[in-house]
Amino acid sequence: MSLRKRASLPAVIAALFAFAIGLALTVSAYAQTAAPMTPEQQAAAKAAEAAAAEVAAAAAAINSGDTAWMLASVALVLMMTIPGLALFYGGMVRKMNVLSTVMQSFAITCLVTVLWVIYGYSLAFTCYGGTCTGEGVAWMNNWIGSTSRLMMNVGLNAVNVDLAPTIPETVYSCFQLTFGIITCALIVGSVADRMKFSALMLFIAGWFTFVYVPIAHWVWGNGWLATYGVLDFAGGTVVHINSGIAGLVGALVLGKRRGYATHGGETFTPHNLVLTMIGASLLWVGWFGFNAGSATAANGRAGMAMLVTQLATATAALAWMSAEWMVKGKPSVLGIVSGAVAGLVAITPASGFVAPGGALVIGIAAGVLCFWACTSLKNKMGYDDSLDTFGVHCIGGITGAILTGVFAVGVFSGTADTPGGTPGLLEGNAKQVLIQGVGVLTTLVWSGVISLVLYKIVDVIVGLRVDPEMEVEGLDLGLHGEAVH
Amino acid sequence: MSLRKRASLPAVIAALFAFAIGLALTVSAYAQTAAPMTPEQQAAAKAAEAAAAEVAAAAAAINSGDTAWMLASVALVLMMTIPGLALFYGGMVRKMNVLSTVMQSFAITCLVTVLWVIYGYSLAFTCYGGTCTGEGVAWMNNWIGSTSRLMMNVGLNAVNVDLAPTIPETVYSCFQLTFGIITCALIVGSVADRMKFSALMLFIAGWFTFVYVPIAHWVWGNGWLATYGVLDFAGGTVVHINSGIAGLVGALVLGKRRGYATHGGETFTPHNLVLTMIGASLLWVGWFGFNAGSATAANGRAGMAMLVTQLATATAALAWMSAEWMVKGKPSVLGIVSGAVAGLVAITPASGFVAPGGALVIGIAAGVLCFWACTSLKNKMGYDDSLDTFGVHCIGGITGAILTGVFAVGVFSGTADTPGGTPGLLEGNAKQVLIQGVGVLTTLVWSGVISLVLYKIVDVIVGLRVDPEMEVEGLDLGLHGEAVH
Amino acid sequence: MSLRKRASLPAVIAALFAFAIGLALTVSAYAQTAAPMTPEQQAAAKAAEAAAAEVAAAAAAINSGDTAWMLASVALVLMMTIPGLALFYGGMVRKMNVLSTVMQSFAITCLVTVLWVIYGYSLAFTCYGGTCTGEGVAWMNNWIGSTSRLMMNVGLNAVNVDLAPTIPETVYSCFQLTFGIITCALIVGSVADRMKFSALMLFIAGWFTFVYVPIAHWVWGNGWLATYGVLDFAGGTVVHINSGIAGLVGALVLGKRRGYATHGGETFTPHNLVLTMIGASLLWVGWFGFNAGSATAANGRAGMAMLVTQLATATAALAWMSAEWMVKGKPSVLGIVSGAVAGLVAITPASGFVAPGGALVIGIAAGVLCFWACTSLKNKMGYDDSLDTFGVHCIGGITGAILTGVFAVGVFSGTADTPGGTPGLLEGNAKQVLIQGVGVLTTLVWSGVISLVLYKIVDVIVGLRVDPEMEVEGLDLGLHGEAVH
Amino acid sequence: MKLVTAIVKPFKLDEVRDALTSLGIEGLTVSEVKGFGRQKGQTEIYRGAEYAVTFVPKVKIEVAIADDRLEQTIEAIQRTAHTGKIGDGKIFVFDLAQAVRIRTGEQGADAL
Amino acid sequence: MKLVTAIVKPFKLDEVRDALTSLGIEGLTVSEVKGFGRQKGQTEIYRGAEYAVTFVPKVKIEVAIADDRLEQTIEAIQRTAHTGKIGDGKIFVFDLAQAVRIRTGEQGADAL
Amino acid sequence: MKLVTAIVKPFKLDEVRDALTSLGIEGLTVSEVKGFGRQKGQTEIYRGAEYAVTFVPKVKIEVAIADDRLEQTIEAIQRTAHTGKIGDGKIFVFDLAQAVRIRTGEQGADAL
Ligand SMILES: Nc1ncnc2c1ncn2[C@@H]1O[C@H](COP(=O)(O)OP(=O)(O)O)[C@@H](O)[C@H]1O
Ligand SMILES: Nc1ncnc2c1ncn2[C@@H]1O[C@H](COP(=O)(O)OP(=O)(O)O)[C@@H](O)[C@H]1O
Ligand SMILES: Nc1ncnc2c1ncn2[C@@H]1O[C@H](COP(=O)(O)OP(=O)(O)O)[C@@H](O)[C@H]1O
Repeated sequence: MSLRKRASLPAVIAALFAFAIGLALTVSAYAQTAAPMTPEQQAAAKAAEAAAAEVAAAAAAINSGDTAWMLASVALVLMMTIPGLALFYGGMVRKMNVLSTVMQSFAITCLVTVLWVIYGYSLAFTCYGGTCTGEGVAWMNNWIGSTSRLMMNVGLNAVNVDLAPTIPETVYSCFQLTFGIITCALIVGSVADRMKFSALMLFIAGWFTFVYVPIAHWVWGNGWLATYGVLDFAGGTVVHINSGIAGLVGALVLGKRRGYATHGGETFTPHNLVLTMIGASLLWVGWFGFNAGSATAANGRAGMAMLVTQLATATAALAWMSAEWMVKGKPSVLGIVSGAVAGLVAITPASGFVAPGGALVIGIAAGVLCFWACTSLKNKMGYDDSLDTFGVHCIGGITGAILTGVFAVGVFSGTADTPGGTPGLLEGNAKQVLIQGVGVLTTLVWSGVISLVLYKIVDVIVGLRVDPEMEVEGLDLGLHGEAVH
Repeated sequence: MSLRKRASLPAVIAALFAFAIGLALTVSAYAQTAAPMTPEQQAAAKAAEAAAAEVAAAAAAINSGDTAWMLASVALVLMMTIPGLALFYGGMVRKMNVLSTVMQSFAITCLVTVLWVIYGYSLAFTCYGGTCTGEGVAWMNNWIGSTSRLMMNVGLNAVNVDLAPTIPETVYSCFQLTFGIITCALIVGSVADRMKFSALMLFIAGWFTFVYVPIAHWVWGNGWLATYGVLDFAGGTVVHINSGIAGLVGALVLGKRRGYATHGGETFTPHNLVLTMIGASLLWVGWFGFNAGSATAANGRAGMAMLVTQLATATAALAWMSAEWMVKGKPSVLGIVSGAVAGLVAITPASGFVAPGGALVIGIAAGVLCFWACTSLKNKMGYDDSLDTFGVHCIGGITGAILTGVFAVGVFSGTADTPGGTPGLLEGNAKQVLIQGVGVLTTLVWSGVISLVLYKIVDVIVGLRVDPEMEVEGLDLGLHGEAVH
Repeated sequence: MSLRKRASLPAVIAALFAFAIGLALTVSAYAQTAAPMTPEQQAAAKAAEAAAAEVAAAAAAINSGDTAWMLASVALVLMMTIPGLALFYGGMVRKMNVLSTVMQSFAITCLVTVLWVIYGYSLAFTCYGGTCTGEGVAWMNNWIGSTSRLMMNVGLNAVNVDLAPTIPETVYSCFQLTFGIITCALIVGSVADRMKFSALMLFIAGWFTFVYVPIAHWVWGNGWLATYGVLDFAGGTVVHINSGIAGLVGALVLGKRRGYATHGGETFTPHNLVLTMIGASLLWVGWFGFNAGSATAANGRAGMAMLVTQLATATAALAWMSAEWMVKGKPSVLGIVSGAVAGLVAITPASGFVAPGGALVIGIAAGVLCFWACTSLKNKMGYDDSLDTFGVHCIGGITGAILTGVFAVGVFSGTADTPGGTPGLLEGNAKQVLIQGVGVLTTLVWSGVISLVLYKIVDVIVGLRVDPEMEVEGLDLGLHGEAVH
Repeated sequence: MKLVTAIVKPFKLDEVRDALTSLGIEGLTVSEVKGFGRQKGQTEIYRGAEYAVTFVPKVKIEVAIADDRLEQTIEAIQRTAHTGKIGDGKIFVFDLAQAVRIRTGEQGADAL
Repeated sequence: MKLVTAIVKPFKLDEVRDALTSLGIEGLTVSEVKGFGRQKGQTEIYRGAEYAVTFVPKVKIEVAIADDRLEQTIEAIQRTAHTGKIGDGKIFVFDLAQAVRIRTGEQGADAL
Repeated sequence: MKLVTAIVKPFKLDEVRDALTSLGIEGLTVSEVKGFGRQKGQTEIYRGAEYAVTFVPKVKIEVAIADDRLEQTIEAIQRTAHTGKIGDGKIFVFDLAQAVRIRTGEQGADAL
């Protein structure tokens, strides 16, 4: 039994590796063999050939400036999770749980990376059937991408012609990978202090596959939500609402932390907010890669995304701080940094679409609403969202997604074909707010329901929660055999 | 009374937001209406039109490589303040004040961002009357810029044709914003451990408006110091002398920290120099964005700025360490990192103008002089510059500003029109040293005097200093209701 | 005596500075005088002239996108050492030694910078005689570069036409400098907790000069190992094997730490693995600059290098974690971050040469082999490699260097002239594995032997090891007069 | 007067304090200590090196009381600090020769 | 011999030590403790959750002395640790059965 | 019963504990303290400001024993904590009025 427990997860990982190596062999072998084809296959092959020609042309179009910015953006966004988010969360828990908390961010980074390269990118960011735009798009592409990029089987100069035509596809894949990583890592804020490490790993593997990959495809991979018109520049729905609701469901399924809110003692005070401040700062800095990087180019739109990000973040931080100062009597470090993160979250979907005026309103709304969610709503409802993933990311994400529909400046998203772009309510397009609402609801429902199922399955397999004794004596020693001295 | 205290500052912030939103509405409305014009207005309009045409042309000239580097530079320079400077300072105070210290950097980042977008950039980095060079420049532009960029009311592809013609104006604005942030945040090193948070916020709002914005315009916005010929590549005067003298005045006005230098106990030992080391390292890394970014392009001048920055920093660090080793018997972590920061400060004004040989001398001079200022001068004079903002930034800034006049290599600043650029003393242009001196003196006097006035005003409004009891029991709990456990 | 001790090292540094200034004067004077020449000199001059013309042409070829990425890469790689490596190591020692450990990384950064600018870059990255390719290459260039770049005496638009033709030479020099820094800084992991600071500084000065500079030239400066065909994209041999073996020799010469392995107490537990996690994360993030930056361009090869780096790192981290989980019963934070670093190390030589499939195998191999080296091999052999520089960097580096010869994809290194590039064993070029082995062995022997000699010399001059009492009471107070409170 | 010293598991601190408070005891002093005893600590493993953590975290509660409260104090501590598992800790009682309240100079039981 | 234990406000430590030193006392031992008493701690607020910090930081000073120094020692501590505000702390006195200086093996008052 | 308190150099802790264990003593309690005495601390220097560290780190070991073990306990501590250098520390012995094992309620020497 103890052996079984010991060996089970590592064995799964070993199997995963074996599978991936097999896949790599297959994929590269496949690239070299030519089996006889059925007529449909031939048609597909022709399409593929045409696509290949297009790729070759596009390869010539790799722009070194755009590539430089996107390479830097990958570094920035990875830094958001490790060490950024790890520290943001790690500083808020009790000292006996800090290592287990940072371990979660780090291990999720590793796990999602491997899954991403094997199948995540291909299913999310390519088009089913190979055609992304125009008549030829397959109906299935509404739901899921293709298998053409399994194991990231591409050449040096391949590009994703539809989504990022001026940078190498490897870079685009890495960039999108870092989004997948942080989305999964955000969830741990809700279940911190009590979830088993092995259970978390299993849950994340499932959640990544059945929630993140499809929703990313729907919104960003020319899937049905994209076609429907949902605007989400850098991930209000895909990243924040998505992880926030998954976190809330986790908090509800797991139940409260032992001793939470039953005592007035100092039991649940954050042990080191300096770590949290470092984390919030690195999130802020890295978020430039997140939002301005989502232009996938070093151009004016990236610049505007950066500017509104900076403004909304600062505004939300001051708004939360002011609200707290008025309501509680003191402005706090945890307050101002939480406000900054709330602002970052809310401006995320809006960043390529709104001007500074809109950013200012989004910032104020995010700061005040998330403050209310974390300090009032949570207590009224009585759930124990340990580090407020729901209160900051889901509420902030909804705020931003809806307000994007209000403040979108049409010309910012204009293209050569449609110079007017997609305007928002203030420019007379009231419908956009509803469209945004559909995006929000879809994400809430899909992520909420599938997450619930996954938690239950994992609970049956390995059990979700640590022993009561371990919870009291600390997860660092209990789960990982380590301690901060 | 207590309510008044509670509500006052947040209320001010709320008012600020309301004003900004109003401004945003006005600005965008204004852009769409056309009131009848007076003849002068018509002339101005014509000039504006011509400028607009120029802008359009320039927009086409946005260079993706330059933009990529400047986007990355914004991230690097923001990282200098949060978490860089926050940690550099936070590690040097006592444990009971660490959160209040990092809070100051974070809150200043937010406050300056909002003020910058509303009016800071426009007043500092555009030209009064709309014309920056040649005959048509308005006399008023010696003193202050225009209101044409209030609320950063620009399109995606606008550029600042005079100051950064190859990158989006949004990016240039963000870049310059990060300079404004760190300049304001540097000041807190002198007043740490005893200044009220509310007083600091008010002071910074005033100082940013009446000291930073004008001086930035004078030196970098084609103002009178620029015309006069002062060389300041990345901010020796605008950033370091400016904040350093404001800090010293603050230290003098506030008086010594309770217990400072009266006891031999370990009362004032830095609580965690690991944090200070992290901060100094991030300052160093981020400073590449600061200095090489000040080329506003990814070119040879940026490269040379990076090289001399690296060399001067390392040299100054070794110089301070060696001086300390000889004088005090041991090389210390605080010593070597202070030396590195001194070197970064001193090479800042020189970075686009000098060659490695000059950088080496600047590094040695900065290391030794700042060591002397922090360890001897301060004790002799008896002021309590808590974390040595004056000793490192003002003294280092003066060293660098003057030596720029000595070591400037003419061709480095050469343009197509004037290939010889501005040489320094070693190349026979002794006058440049005097010109540099004028820049230094102007900054010392303007910043010193206005700062004094502002401290006095703030003292009357909310009081500058915390209660004696709070000073003894720690600002973290007293001001912010938090503690590091 | 005490005075001698105090003054000796700072005096050496002062002398170094004096020498450098003299050199700077000479070099710039030399650039302006024209002494009569011997015939050989005239020939050389002609070659130089031709080279100069080529340089001028190349200068026009500076690509802003490539330059933007390389500027960013310099910042990323510097961040790997300070604060990255400083924290990675600092978190693993006992609290009483943390400042002395971070001091080592910081001081090495400064020392190597100065030596690099004075002579390191010139000797390593230029070609003896001025010609790098074709017939005219001097035989001596197999062994050492030229003195043409002493004190980095170049203009703004100079480029290194052979090694990095599209970016300013100043940027290339800074980039390579950051490699020299981290290589030297890695060594301290083996000798931590017991080596004198002064001894370390002297050793590093010698090691940089007699080990790092020549090996860098051999492999990357068109030296004999490059000609021989050794593939090392970003430093498997030059950086990791090189420092790893130097560390092991140091651990053996110094002997075990006082009390190591004789007691079962908690004496040697790492004091704060949160710092180590931050360090590992920054190493990971910065490593993108290291590996993708080694393409010296923002192109498809950089993109592929980034992708395989990310994949191998994640894989190795999971592999180490799984191995530990199976063998020891718990997955640990120190385990997973060590695995990540092992993966980064192993993919380093391979990063521009292999595809994702190869990266996956390299990751698994690195994770498992380094786990074995650090947990079994070390204990069996009985050396005290304090923080496992040998176990992670030397073993990981050998793994990567050899497997590069197995998995190299020819077309990735193809050029216009040789589109097939250099394939590896799997593509039928078994010989490459042997060539890689020669690179490995050469590095092991040269670095091992010279390091031994240098340790012995330094031991005679200042003594390698601190007093037993200081070792027990902590190096922070003893060597640096500081403590973390 | 007596000084009662209790060495208990850290997470029991709040409960013990509440119990003592409800007896009318108005002050106590707490410190973090490491205990060595029958209860074995966990093992920390770092890169294969295993360190048996022989010391486990405990808190020491010191409370000065008048003699007549001794029994109920001991009882209250034992009741609340008790889990029944090894490592629950000890209560030690000392005679207190003198007590002074610094603020007022009061002495003896008045000072408590 | 007596052992005098004083629980005082942290920022008073240097003053108390200086006063004791000037009495000719050559050694003492200090530890960081948390006090619970009439003095109420401040409130920490984290995202709306308020935690009344019932424990306030104090330092405990332990000094072993010969019997005849008891009075002046108590007096010195009380004088220097005194602020007049609630929370100034306590002095407790214990009988010391034996004292040994480890370095020399000296016993009794000589060991102090 | 007696309570023996030893203030020793931190790096001697493991040795002392082993010696006591081999006497058959099954428990003890340790805390980190700062000592002031004849041993002078080192000097910390920060940007030219020198702080003489008057307090040096020590550990305090508390062990409750039956009366008849007093001698051997003192001897064991003195033997193992001894280096002969200033600052080796002190042993203090107190009478223990009562001892209780919380888990079982055992009292007196049985509780140790
Ligand atoms: N003889 C002793 N002297 C001082 N402290 C002791 C002694 N024995 C035990 N302790 C303290 O009591 C704690 C609990 O003791 P332990 O033997 O683990 O369990 P239990 O109290 O259940 O017998 C120890 O961790 C230690 O701090
Ligand atoms: N009965 C007691 N036993 C042990 N320590 C006590 C006791 N009463 C008070 N203390 C300690 O003395 C400190 C000061 O006591 P407190 O009641 O706050 O103020 P005052 O000393 O002014 O009456 C407390 O924080 C606590 O550490
Ligand atoms: N009178 C005392 N009361 C309490 N503790 C003392 C006393 N004297 C010394 N100590 C403790 O013993 C330690 C060692 O004493 P010290 O005078 O430095 O050396 P030695 O024990 O060799 O005489 C001190 O650091 C202090 O913790």
